[in-house]
Amino acid sequence: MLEIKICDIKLKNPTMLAAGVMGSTASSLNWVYRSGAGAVVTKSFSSQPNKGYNNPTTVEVEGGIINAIGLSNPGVETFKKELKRLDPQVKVAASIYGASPEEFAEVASQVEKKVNLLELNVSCPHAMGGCGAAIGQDAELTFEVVKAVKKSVSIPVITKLTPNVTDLIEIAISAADAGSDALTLINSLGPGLKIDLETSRPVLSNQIGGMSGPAIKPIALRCVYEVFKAVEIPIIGVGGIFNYHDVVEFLFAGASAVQVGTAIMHYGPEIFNEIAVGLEKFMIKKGFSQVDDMVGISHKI
Amino acid sequence: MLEIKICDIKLKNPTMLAAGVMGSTASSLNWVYRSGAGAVVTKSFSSQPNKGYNNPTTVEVEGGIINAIGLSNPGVETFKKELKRLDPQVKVAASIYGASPEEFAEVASQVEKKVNLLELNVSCPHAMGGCGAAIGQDAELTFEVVKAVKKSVSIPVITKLTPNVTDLIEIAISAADAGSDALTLINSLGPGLKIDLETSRPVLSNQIGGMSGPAIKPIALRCVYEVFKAVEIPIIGVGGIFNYHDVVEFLFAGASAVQVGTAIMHYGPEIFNEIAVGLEKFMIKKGFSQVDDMVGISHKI
Amino acid sequence: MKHVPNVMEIKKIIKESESVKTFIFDWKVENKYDYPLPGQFMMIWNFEDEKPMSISLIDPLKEELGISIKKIGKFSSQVHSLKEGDKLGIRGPYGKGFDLKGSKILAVGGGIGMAPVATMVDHARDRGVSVDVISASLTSNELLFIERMKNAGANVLSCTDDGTCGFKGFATDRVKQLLENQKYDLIISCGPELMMKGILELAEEHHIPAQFSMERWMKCAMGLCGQCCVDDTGWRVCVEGPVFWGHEIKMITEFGKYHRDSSGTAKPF
Amino acid sequence: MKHVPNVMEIKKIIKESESVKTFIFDWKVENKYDYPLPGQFMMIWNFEDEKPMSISLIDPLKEELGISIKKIGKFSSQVHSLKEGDKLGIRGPYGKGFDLKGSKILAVGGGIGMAPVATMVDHARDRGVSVDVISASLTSNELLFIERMKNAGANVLSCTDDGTCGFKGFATDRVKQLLENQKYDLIISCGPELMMKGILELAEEHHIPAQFSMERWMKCAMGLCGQCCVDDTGWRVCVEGPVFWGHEIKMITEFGKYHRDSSGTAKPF
Repeated sequence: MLEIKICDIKLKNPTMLAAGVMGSTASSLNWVYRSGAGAVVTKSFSSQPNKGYNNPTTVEVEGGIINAIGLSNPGVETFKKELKRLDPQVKVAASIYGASPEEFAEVASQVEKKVNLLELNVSCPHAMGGCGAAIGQDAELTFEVVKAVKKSVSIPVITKLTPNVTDLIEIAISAADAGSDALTLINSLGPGLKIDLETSRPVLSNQIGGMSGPAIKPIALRCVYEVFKAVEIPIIGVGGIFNYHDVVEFLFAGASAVQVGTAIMHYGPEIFNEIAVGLEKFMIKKGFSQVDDMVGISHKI
Repeated sequence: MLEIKICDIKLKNPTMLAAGVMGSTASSLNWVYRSGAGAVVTKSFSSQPNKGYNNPTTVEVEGGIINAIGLSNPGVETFKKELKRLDPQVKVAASIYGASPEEFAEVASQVEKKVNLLELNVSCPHAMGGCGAAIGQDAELTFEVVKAVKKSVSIPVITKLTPNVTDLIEIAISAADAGSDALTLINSLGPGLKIDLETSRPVLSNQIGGMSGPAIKPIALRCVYEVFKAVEIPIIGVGGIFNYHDVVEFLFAGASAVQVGTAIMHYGPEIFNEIAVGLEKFMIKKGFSQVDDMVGISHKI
Repeated sequence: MKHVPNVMEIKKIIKESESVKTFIFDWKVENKYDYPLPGQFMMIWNFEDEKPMSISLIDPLKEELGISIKKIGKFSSQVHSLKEGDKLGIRGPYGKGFDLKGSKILAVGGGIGMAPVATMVDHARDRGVSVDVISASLTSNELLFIERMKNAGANVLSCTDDGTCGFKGFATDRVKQLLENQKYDLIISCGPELMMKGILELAEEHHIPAQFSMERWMKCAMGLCGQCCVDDTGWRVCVEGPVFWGHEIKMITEFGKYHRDSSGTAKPF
Repeated sequence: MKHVPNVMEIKKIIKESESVKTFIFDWKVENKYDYPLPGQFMMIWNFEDEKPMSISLIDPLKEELGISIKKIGKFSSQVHSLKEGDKLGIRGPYGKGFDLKGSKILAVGGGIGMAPVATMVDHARDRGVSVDVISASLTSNELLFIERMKNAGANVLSCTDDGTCGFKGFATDRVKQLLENQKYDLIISCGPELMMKGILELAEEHHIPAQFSMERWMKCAMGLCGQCCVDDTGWRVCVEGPVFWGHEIKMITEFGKYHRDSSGTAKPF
């Protein structure tokens, strides 16, 4: 009942682990998958190892957390070894980033054979050196990156966008036009800032960090709702999903699948199983026979 | 100890009522002022009466509310009568909006004599017909509006900006260059969406609405922090302020004064007095003798 | 979350008069202190608009809540067209309700203003308080809740403008007549503001404390938007009201004079 | 909010050895169930970086909490330069602590690994549990908490690699010797992973349940970032750990073999 297809990949349910959460090792990805996720997305990696920012990299705020981990990763060479250790049944998307279309394409082609999907992180709100949102806030750059990756690989490509732009629709259309097979909406919000009152210092070493958690849900939902009207490709909704109610809201708004991240802080990986059970109960109660029947129905009223 | 000057206007303390909250009538503005606000900002009005959107216009979300009231107001002619009924001691900013620089200038000059300050609402995230954020998301249009108003009035002009842009700094500089005497940061975030699961309908009649409340504080704070580095004019911070701790955070980040809105839903107008008392205690404890000494000190570390 | 419409099936619809229907909902509340109070109101969403409506029935035993709506315009006509099992969004309760004081009260409801008054009559009678209630309307087939209030043990005095049932004339005239012979600890009232203004004057004349339930255009209903603020106090009818004591009403200078429309423009009664 | 550094004055600094200082903070907790447990850790922010540190002292009577830090690098050197009255940010407690089972335990700490072990020794002795504790270090002037644990009534057995105090040799050798004559209900241990690996083998050989406190690079410490996840289970040391039972440790294939740096690259021990 919960099975879906996203970009022709079959998933046992529409929940996915969001990039950047517990996604650094095959071991943790395997665990999350066994805990009920329909698919997992790796932590973003690129061509070279990156140690990220100094701590503090995460701090709690009202309604969620802000973080600036700084895209820490061991580089594609090492990450390939992790990917080899994934259980064969795990459906996995590699989240990759880079400073140029060429770097994106190069990293993509290196891992293509080892994953089911690629997710392009053009939207990290606190990345250094032209990576991250510097790309995803520019429709043309986004187009170039997607285009380059699509040329270099044959597996489906998902583009993850930032909400921190004046015109999200323009960028979503641009990614779709470049051949992106799906969109993930949204990367973390803001960014935000938290100041310690005793010292008057920003708590994060990077000062500002992307916001995630329940409070960003209304905004993520609006992004999905509006982009759904503008593009034909499927949308994966992410932002503040903590339970199956939230999942239903995203499906109704137009998401074909969802990702869960910050909720793991509260409930652990078992959240995926809880959501799947809740969603199935909801569908039975409301008479939905497949997830697809729920997608975008808020637009049909 | 709490007295400040903003654009040469003396306020008894750095708290102001935010636009759009309890600001439709002289009676409610008088009450809020008597409850301890250093100044009050009217609900936004323009040249013509506007009944706004149908209900529901407001709905609660995790970490705050989303609203799309739709700039309802009785028009400047009627509002002038309200302004006449303000207690003489009330420090007041008129929040005005319009569809063109000319309309802004016209409304501004009509109320100039009756208020201490003007706040230009170029940033309502759910306004109809080219009003609101359509202006504030464009640096040139913002420049034109501020310029036109500055030409037509001699009282200080504050520009209230939207955070829902790719590059807030550019727009802030543009407003400053056009002669804005101060900036108010931020208008409501998003916008956001809330869907009812029983009917799959968006709850707000306008579907989407601007988010306010505690959850937007980190983002408002980051806006203040970054704009403080880019402009010389004072900043009035607003977004999720619920207590004096929040006020201190905004002051440290670079705000010279603050506005309070959604907290009134929880604490009523008396919140202003509570904040003022808390702030004074904090200053005594930490050895600050005036509010100005706290402004922007997070940048000096 | 409190300020989110709860979309529920209409459990039962009762035709109360030619123009008034009561819509009953299941209303389970875990904590009895969360129960609505007479005089509080709900925001009713019919998926086209959302309006404040007084609670007209509170039944903690059956766990039911009722809202009575008079057919007067687009919104109420749409709601009147609904059948049992159809859905409405409902959020609340909101505002400050009636405050039951004393052992003998006079309750006065005019037209659909009977909704909160009847709720308060039930509430007072449950607590053994003696209640005289004046149910006033234009004509007999618009009289509301007569049997229900009689069954509750209240002394029900009908009053119609055209004399088709009970006292002929205005509710104020009936109150005036009553106060000549009767003593009350408290008067509570809801109805047209001009009616309530008259009752306030009589209550003052006889030195009887009184409470009045006001109605103003609502948007957020959570004390933020300022739509329902009244002159000269600035009070929010949705938070400081809708029920005010007589001495508070005296400070509400617009009472009985004008109210504001959706744009905030004052309109005389 | 839990996951926000609480910037506090250092109340007291105790020099424990040549390279270790303990930093004491006032620690008021309203609810006794919110009190930290031995084996839990705190994130310490020195305004340049933030690192996980085991709790080395829990004093609910004086309402004090202690963190012991060994001077080994940039972060710890900066913290060692601080004076009483200076400030540090502190958030936590985090993770799963030791689980006190049985009436006679053997506690084994190596180097700065004595921090959580000493906390657990206090905890066990408070509850009347018999404790033999091995405090191991390279040399005598690096031995930690000897007097404190003696005062708590533990049977303290020193052990130095160079034999300058107590048993000469590794902690594992000392444990081996002990287990030949003594029965224990439980072994708890913290120290270098190779040491703990040896102790786990001995514990298995003698069929004694054992718990071990692991250390991994931490970033968020709230179970999100995945930095501290271990192979092959994927467990987060900050949530599922840092204390694991022996049977859990057996599933942690990287235990005693490698750990990951800030970029996530595996580094052998």
